[in-house]
Amino acid sequence: MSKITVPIGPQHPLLKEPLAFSLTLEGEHVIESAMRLGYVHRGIERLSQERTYVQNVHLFERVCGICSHIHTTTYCQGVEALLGLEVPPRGLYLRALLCELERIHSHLLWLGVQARNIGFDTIFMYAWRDREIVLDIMEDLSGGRVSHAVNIIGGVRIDLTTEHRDVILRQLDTLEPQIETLLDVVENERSFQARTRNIGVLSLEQIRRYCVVGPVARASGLDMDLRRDAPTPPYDRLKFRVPVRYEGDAWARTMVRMLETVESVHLCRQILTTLPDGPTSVRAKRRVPPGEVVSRAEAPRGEVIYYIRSDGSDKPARVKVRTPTLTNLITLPDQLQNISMADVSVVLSGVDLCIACADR
Amino acid sequence: MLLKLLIFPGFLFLFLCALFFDWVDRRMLARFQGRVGPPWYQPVADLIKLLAKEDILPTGVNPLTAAVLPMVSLAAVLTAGLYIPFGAFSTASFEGDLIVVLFLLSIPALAYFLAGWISTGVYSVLGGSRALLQYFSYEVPFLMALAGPAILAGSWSITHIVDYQSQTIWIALMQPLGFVLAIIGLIGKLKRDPLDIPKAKSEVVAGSLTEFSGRKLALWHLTMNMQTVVGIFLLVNLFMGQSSVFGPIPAFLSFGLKSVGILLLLSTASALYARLRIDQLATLGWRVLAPLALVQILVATWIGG
Amino acid sequence: MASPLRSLAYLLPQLWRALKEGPHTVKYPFDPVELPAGYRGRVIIRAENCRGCSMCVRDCPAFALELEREGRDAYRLIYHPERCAYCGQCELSCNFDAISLSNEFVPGKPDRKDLGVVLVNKEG
Amino acid sequence: MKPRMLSSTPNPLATLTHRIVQWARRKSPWILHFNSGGCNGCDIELLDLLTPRYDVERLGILKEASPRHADILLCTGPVTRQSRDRLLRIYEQMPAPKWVVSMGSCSCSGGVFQGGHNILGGVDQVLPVDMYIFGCPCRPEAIIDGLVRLLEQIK
Repeated sequence: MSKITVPIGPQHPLLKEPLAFSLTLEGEHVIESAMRLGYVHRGIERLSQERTYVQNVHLFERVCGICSHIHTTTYCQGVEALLGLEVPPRGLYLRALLCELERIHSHLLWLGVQARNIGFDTIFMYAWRDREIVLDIMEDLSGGRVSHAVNIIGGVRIDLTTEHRDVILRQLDTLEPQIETLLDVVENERSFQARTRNIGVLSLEQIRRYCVVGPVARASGLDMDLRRDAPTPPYDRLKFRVPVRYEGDAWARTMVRMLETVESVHLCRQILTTLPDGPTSVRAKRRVPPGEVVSRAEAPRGEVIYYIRSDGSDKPARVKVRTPTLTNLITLPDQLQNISMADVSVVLSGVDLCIACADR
Repeated sequence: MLLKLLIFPGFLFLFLCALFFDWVDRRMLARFQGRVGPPWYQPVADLIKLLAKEDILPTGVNPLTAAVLPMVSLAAVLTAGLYIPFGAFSTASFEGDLIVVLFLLSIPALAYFLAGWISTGVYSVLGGSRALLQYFSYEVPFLMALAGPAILAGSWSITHIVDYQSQTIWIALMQPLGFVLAIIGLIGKLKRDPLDIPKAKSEVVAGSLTEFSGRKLALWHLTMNMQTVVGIFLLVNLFMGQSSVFGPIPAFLSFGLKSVGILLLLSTASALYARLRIDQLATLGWRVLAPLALVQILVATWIGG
Repeated sequence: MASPLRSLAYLLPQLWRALKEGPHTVKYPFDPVELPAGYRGRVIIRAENCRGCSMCVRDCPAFALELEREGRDAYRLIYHPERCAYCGQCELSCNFDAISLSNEFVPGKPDRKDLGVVLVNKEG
Repeated sequence: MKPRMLSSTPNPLATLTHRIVQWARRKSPWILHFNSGGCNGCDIELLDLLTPRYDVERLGILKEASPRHADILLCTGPVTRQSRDRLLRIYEQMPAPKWVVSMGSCSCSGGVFQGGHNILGGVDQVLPVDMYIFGCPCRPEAIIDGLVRLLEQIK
């Protein structure tokens, strides 16, 4: 059979972002794949050296539009450590609340994209319909549906009243059964399973070799979660499970993400009910004393790392961002071997690609 | 006769039905998904807009073939539509017209494959070859399922099969298995969700039609919609025939209602399932549907004979 | 695992529910929209509070604010909605409660020319 | 060749056809989305338009996959050096009449990424833009508003 080369991307309905794949097919069978990144490279790390620490909060918010809050959280954490600032507990709790809301939003979004890629538009619509509740909560809290601009160096700039808290709790109550319905469908629906089971299998050994993080790693049996293993303040007082599955295929990744979503709803409830009183932020100096710091946090897609070096001015000397997508991308050539052309979409969306994160 | 051919139940009527069915389908799907859906004039607007758009052909494509293919398939579907009685109205009917209709209805699938094959784009070629593979998977069970009513009625004329049902009950009730198989086959034939493998957006962009634009795309869309109408009318005639107790006007109405009913069934199916992979469809077609259809035919022969 | 027959039409109850509940769609282009009070939209100013200290200009991450000084006290503060990141940093940086974000979005424009809005124009 | 004479009174049939066609164009805009380097924020808000809350199919808007089927090119994000050629190629593949909508601050001017070493600026550095939609990211309402404004221009 003759070989043909199929380009996927930079403009392809499968990808919301430009990423180019060149697949060599034999019939419907993928035998080789080559990846090309860099279409979304905006030079954020370079730009951040020319801007002040305050401006950089908003720059790093735009590393990725889906997990924008966790990027600023990690960045602010790092700068606060350099400054030696003690963020008030209420600020930390509110930060964590938005992190968890963002996780729900990101995972529901991902479920929708995955379902759309396998031609299951109904689940796409239902997942995104339920996601709107989270977006409403976030918009009421922060004033933005997708970019929240909540974090400032030294805390958060939002606060919430008791009435507002009760409203959010009620919204979460309507959200939870809907998420559980989706979880139930993912677990039992036959055509969904037919398309995702045994696709893109990654073994635990491969996971360790490629340093894969996040739900992809947890779906292959690697029990790690930064929120539990190296907890930053609010998380050390909260109780939650870390869902782990051992199949390592696209279906297990779906399950892990959906179970995490349910966990995140519980976390949001805990945060809201145990919210401490007090101020939400402290004033930060504009100039940061010289030093360097590594700041980590668990993003919806896995561990995100910020390395910040300061030379004493009001602009960072170097910021290095390592996003989870970049490490997870490396597994794609392995996963794309010996599969059908139709499964490429499942594999690509299975690792929850965020090219904007990877390219920066 | 010319009036019959052009207006009712001929071209114009089929055309209006195609637009109406397209709208009902999209609207129902939207409602299932908790959306509003398009307004009633949407298919008309889409069609006019596409007709008025620039018609680009990529280099390397034979312009004549590209222009002829959608016309041939549209003509085939229209001709097939002429032989299918609508309620009590039929334009032409003769012994063996069911076979002619089935033959004519398979032409669009082959034209679709050719349209992909002549295009220079990779996605078109992929979509075309997928269309051919899909054709081989659904066509055999579909034909065998449609043979059930013919064997039962002892005639290959659609009118006779309808008449046979007016004396007894719907064949769908006598052969429920055959009816389900025919519906699955029809979904495959129309390339609808969940068997829209040749034009799966996330895999092959738009299949064979990726490189077509403007008028040709409009013709292709029209062909697909007409095919939906003709296919549904065919199934209604074969499986849910008209009882002659009522006068001609209720026949007209009940036929329309039954057609819309089958359309809703198709919409539900597309909301209910994820798209199958092409190898899964082939497995389904040859390992499940074809044997079942065979059993169905054997039973029908045993009863009918 | 659900029973085989049920798993063939697993979503059917959900479809029925969606039909019963009806669409969840807003009527936006036909009905006006009401955005939440805290929504970060167009930048507005209370001109009487502005002192031209340029703190907002300094902190703006997208260079959407420009201060043109024409003398000791004469200055113009210009706002470019096409550059704005709608982050609200200017509101946060302002010490005089002058600049803030309204809760309406900027409507689309067919042309990029003349987009700059003069927020404050103080003479002498 | 002799130039065709233009009649002083327009042909009523031609006017009618023209009006019908323009009506169809207003009622059935199919969009093609291209992210030329954005952060995903606008992209998910655009995808949000298809979903139950904003369902733009009620306005006839469909998100198409192939440039050959689309009427409106919706660009999000600033134009990076690498995606510039691709953006041009996609625009050239679209059949006329076609419109370009630039969506989001980055796409209008470069936004927070202005001055980046890999950023060429807004989409209007590469393509003629017919409508600018502001926001970072744009609200779905703002996108609908912008698209409706664009469609109102088609007369």
